[in-house]
Amino acid sequence: MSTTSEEALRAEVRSWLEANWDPERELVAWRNLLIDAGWGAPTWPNRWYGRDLSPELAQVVDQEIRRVGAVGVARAGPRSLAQAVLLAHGSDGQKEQFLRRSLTGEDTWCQLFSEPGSGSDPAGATTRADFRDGRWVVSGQKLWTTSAHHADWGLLLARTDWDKLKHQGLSYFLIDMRQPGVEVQPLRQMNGHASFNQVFFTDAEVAADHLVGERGGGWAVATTTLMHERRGFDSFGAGAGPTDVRPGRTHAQASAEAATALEPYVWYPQRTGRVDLVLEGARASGKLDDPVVRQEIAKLLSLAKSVEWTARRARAAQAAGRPPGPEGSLGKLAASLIARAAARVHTQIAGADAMLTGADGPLEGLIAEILVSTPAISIAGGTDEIQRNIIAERVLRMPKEPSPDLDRPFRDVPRSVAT
Amino acid sequence: MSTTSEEALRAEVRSWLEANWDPERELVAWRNLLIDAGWGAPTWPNRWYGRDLSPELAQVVDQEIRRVGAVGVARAGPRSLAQAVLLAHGSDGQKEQFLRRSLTGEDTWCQLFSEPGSGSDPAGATTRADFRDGRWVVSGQKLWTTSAHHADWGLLLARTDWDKLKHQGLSYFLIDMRQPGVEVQPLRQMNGHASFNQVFFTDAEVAADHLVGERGGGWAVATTTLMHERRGFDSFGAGAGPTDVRPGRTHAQASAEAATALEPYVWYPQRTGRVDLVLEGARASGKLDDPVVRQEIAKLLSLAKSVEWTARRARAAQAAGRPPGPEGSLGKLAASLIARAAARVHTQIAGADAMLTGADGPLEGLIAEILVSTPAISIAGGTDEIQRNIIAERVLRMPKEPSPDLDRPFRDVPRSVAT
Amino acid sequence: MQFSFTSEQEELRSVLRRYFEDTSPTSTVRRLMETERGWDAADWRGLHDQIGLGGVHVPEAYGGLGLGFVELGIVVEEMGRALVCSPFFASSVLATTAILNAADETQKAEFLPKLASGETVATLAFAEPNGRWDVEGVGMTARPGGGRYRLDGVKSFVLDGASADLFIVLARAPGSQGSQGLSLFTVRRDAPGLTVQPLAALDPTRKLARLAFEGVEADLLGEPEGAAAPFARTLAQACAMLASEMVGGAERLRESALEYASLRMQFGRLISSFQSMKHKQADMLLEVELAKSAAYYAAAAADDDAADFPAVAHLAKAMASDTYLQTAIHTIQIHGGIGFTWDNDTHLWFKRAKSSEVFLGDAAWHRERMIQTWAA
Amino acid sequence: MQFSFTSEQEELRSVLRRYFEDTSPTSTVRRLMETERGWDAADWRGLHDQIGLGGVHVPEAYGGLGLGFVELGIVVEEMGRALVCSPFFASSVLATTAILNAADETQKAEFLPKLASGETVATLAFAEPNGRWDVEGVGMTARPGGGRYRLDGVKSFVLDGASADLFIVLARAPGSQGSQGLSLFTVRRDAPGLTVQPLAALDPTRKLARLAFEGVEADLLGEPEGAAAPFARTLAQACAMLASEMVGGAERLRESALEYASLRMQFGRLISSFQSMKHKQADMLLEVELAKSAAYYAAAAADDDAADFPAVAHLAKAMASDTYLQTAIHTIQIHGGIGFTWDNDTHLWFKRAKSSEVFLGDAAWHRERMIQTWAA
Repeated sequence: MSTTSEEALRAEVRSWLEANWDPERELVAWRNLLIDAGWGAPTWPNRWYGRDLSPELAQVVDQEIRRVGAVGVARAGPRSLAQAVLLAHGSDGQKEQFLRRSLTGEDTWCQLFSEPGSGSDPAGATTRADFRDGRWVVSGQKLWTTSAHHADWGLLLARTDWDKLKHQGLSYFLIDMRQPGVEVQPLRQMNGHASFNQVFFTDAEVAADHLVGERGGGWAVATTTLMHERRGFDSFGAGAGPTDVRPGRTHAQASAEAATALEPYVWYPQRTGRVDLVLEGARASGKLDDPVVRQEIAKLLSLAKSVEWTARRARAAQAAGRPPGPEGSLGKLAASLIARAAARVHTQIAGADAMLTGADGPLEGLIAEILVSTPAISIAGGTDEIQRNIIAERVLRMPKEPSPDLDRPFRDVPRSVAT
Repeated sequence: MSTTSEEALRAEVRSWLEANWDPERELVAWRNLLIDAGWGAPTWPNRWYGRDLSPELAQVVDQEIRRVGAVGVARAGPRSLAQAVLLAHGSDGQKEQFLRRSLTGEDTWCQLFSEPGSGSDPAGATTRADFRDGRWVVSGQKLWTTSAHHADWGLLLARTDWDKLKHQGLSYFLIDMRQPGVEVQPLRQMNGHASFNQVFFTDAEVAADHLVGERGGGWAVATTTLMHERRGFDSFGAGAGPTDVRPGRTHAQASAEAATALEPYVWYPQRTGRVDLVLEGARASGKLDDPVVRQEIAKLLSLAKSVEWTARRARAAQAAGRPPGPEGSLGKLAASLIARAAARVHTQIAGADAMLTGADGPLEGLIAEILVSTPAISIAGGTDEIQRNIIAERVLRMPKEPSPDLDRPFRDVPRSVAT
Repeated sequence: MQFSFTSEQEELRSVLRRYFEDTSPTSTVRRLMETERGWDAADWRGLHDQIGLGGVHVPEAYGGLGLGFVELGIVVEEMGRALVCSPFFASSVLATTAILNAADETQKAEFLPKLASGETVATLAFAEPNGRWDVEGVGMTARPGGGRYRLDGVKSFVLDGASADLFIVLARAPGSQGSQGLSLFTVRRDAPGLTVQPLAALDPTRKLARLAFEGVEADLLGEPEGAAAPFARTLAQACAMLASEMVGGAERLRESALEYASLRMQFGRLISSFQSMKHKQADMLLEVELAKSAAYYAAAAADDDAADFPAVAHLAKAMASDTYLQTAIHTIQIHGGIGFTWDNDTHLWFKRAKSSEVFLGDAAWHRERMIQTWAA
Repeated sequence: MQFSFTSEQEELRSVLRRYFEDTSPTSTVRRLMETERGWDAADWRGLHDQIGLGGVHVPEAYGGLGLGFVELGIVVEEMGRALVCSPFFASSVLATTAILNAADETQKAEFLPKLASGETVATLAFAEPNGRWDVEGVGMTARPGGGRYRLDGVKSFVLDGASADLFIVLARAPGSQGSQGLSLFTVRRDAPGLTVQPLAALDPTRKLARLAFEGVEADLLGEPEGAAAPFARTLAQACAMLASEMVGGAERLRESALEYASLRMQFGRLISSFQSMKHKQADMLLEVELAKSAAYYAAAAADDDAADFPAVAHLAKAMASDTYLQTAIHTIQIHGGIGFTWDNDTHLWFKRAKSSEVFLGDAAWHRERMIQTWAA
């Protein structure tokens, strides 16, 4: 199958779609057809709904699906993390139970890693899972959990052994979110949106066969999740809203699904600082004639352009097969600089109007949303400080800090008192 | 003696000066007269050339000496450190040998603490002093030694025991700088001046009775020196040049002495950034009409004014008897900010002329000297990083960094390889 | 020039600090900020009746305490620290100061006692929808007639404009320009032709309104067409006071960041033991102390009527603008994700920092004004 | 647009890096910077004869390599990295580029082969003692007569002006203003009426001179009074190249700071293990990489003659100005007291950073020029 030529593949997909795509099908039924044909996840193994295709050939499948305007399977957001983890570490039983339903969208997922006090350090988790009477019993608190309020299942990192080293006492579970003992509370942010939840576990239960990998081997599984998450980071935040709604029941159902999934992210564009709005805003307010403001705008645009060119330089080097240079690791930190500078410039441009929000504010409140959203960018997905540590240690090969949490049983590691 | 009333004291000094001050005396002879009368160092003990006067009453003596335009004893620069250390920790024999000659100016002194690799950490000294055949034998290298090239004696911190903890293996010595085995090399700075020396010791000798305090007790003695140095830091750097030369042989000799002592510091005003030159410079170059430059000047002046007001606030609180607030600890770090901002502003004002130095440069090269001198201010006397550590730990009571150099014999502390 | 607070001033500060810790915890701030008027009448009476804050810098002859801007600065600094929801800045600082600078004896006797007692809540309406803080931006006209005037135009960014009883309004003679033809007027809340529209403010603890005047009858305050100088003085004094309020908030943020860092552990260490955290806290301390010094100096200079006063008021406001916002950004960052949540209190001060940054003019505007004086 | 260097370009870079490591160690830089001319004739010939750097961006028809600004940028970046003491920037960048942009065929055939071979060392004389980098600042007049011109006025900040054989001079028709009436001329070093005065430069590795012209006979280069456009193009291209040179130096500084921190211990720890040091190094890396991206983009845009070219050249120069100096300051700071000594090499780059910061215009000037384009 992996030797399929591009043309043959394209022809096969095309004829299959001609025969099967009907925009009035039920979404789940349509996706099951796709999955059964192997077109839903063509890079996956034959045994698990796929065709073992290379990523390049899989793009051909995607192109054809897009070309006819068909709906694809569900592969975005936390559910994609579940899929990656199950493929890499799941038992056959787990794959059987979850993979298909994740692709059809019948199950939605959330990721339960971060906790209060270990936002930058998921390996410091203190949510506990104790094995009692043939099942795991979970107690503790998770934070920064997107979509937990509508998730069916969760990817849970919990501590199962307190006498081992920090990274060795963790296990990885699939937990039913629709059970007693799981309480989900939305977490409102300072910009008024609620993109995250906190999740409280009080003797919630996990079946013995929903442990992923080995007991005590949770960190390795979590690493797969985090790598996958990091790779998906950009595309995830970039999708700012549901795509165009096309006619047909399948599309309508897919759009509703996307709208629910993307709702937490509607303000994400604003946290970048929206450099795209600066020149026009300055022109409209007349501040473009102020030499002092012009300097600030020029600094901002220079920074944004340089960051963009740096990203293109990294991609071009990668495309040319060169070893990755330092330029690829800098985007996250640079994004913080841009957002802060942009917030400053928007304030200078808006002047007194920067005090106003909603319909009274500049651009119908958009500028106000920028001003109260930009502080997130230097925190979410790894604070600036963590990014600088990573750049220093991984790119510049500078020594790590002394780590009092790595050389003793986790039980003895100093931790914050719960607040 | 300490109950002397101010008027009686003033009358006594006045009549003594009338009887004895003669601007044509040899400098040393005149100073010996002053010392014998107890007017040279009136706060010192009766037994050691003083009169046990309070600092307030001692000011009366100084006022009278200044009033008649007489020359005082030698009490500036590293020699004042020697005097403080000898008074606090010296043996009677050491006081006998050195105190008077330090006041007359016959002996000059230098301080031998810093080393390559321990500029911010004098307790990390690796210059060694070994006791052999009834005397100490010294080998190693010292750095940042002002006036070493014309000093007769040095205040030396050296390691005498390598199996003790870092701060406990140090001893404090008085070392003859005019002996074989002591080599002084001037250290030229990037601004062309040579304010410091490096000093190489190769089996240089120190008599057994030139150990100050106990063997292994050197750090306590060094602390006296460092406290005294810190207190004198401001006045030290401020004296930018020799005072007016008055007629008479005594004055001529004192001026020559001062010129030699102050020569290393002639560029010190420039390292502050010379905010005082900014407005006039901008007016002269026409840049005062540039709104962008005006903003930068305004930022600089705001910073400089706020720093000045903060210092006055600290002094006023001290004068009012209040406990010292945080504002007193910030001056050194603030001075760095001012100097860097000032260098930027001078560059903006000078424009292309900032490329020129000497007679071709703005203000006859003064601006160029500022530009190549300001990098010193964030380093000398404790780097900005050290200052921030101090503020965090001493003012804000934040925890110290893990210190691998404090918990083991110094022999086992990781050190830089000599370069 | 006063560089150290007197014992009485320190005592005033500690009384206020305790009082606001009791009466303005963030639970109260959060409750009041959700209301339309944004403050509580009982709290407002308490300020006057319980701690006698009526008319701090109003002469005793008019029912005030007869103190100065240094004391008023202490009051607003403590209010800024506790984020007190109150029309104090609008009424007791802006409007009262305008009357003190501009009004004649009769008018002072008429207005000040009621302002000092808190019976009247007033505010100053001078900026307009163009967002300019200089008098050149004033377009509202005042047409004389029958001993009174009729005002036409729109005022905006009026602090507590939706809840004030009395407006002090800056307007100009028709056809006049720049600093010419300016007069101050008093207008009652219920004056016919006046429409008050609350504005949605980014900072919910500081309510703003827009006031539309259509032939509204108004009484002259002070000299006809003589408002330029007293208004400029009022604005400079208000800037000095706003700077004090802002450094109060900045200091509170700085302390909360330090407290948080001293309690939380990450990677098995207190986060306050990380060098980057220590250095950031040191920088924050430096910045806040410098801004405090500038605010204190400006308040003292206002009392001394020092020659450099307007310039140092501009300096203090510019420093406070930069420092308060920077401190708020750092404080959120130090708190990490928690600092970005609604339940954490940091955003309350962040939003105050953000609105204060531009209220009465942003830093660049003040620096330009300042340099006009220093460079003259 | 080219975002990745080709294998040939990478090979060029590594050849140059090795060559300059061999031929321009800092001992050589220190020796040459103390000489009056500041460069060595044998080294200059070596550049041409040993590594064939003659006329990188000069067409092969005129004896050059026929490459572009991307390759020229690599050359000057490596020269900036090694602080090569050479008239390359004056002759092979400034003067050669001016001729390429302005000259007619005959003149190109006359000058370019000798420039490409290194036989002639030329430079561009356009700024004047007023220190302006725009053509509006040009006051030198050119009076026509007898098929030639006579130049009067003073040029300053002329790179390698004291050691060049040939000057490309920008002057204007008497009475003309702004970008009108400008022409370029060639003047030989030995022309009567020309006085060359070396200037004391803060950066001793980059020699400057002042040239006084009193009725100096000159030959027109290119179109009479048509120099505005080719000169503007030359200046933008030169800025892109200077940005490349500067990021070469900045990268070298950054690496030296990292190397030093990785070798020195203080308080029993490698100083590279302190978090403040790690964060500073991370910031330096970010800043230098961004400035490199801008410089590389500008060079590629120069080759493509892209529509946004002049703007991105300004952008690249402004970024390089800020970054090079900031990196130099950090590097001194990281070295501590040692970094402030003459014997440590950091100050050599610091001074180059300082002079490059304002050479061809400072960052604010370039940003203003840039925004004029972006905002248009």
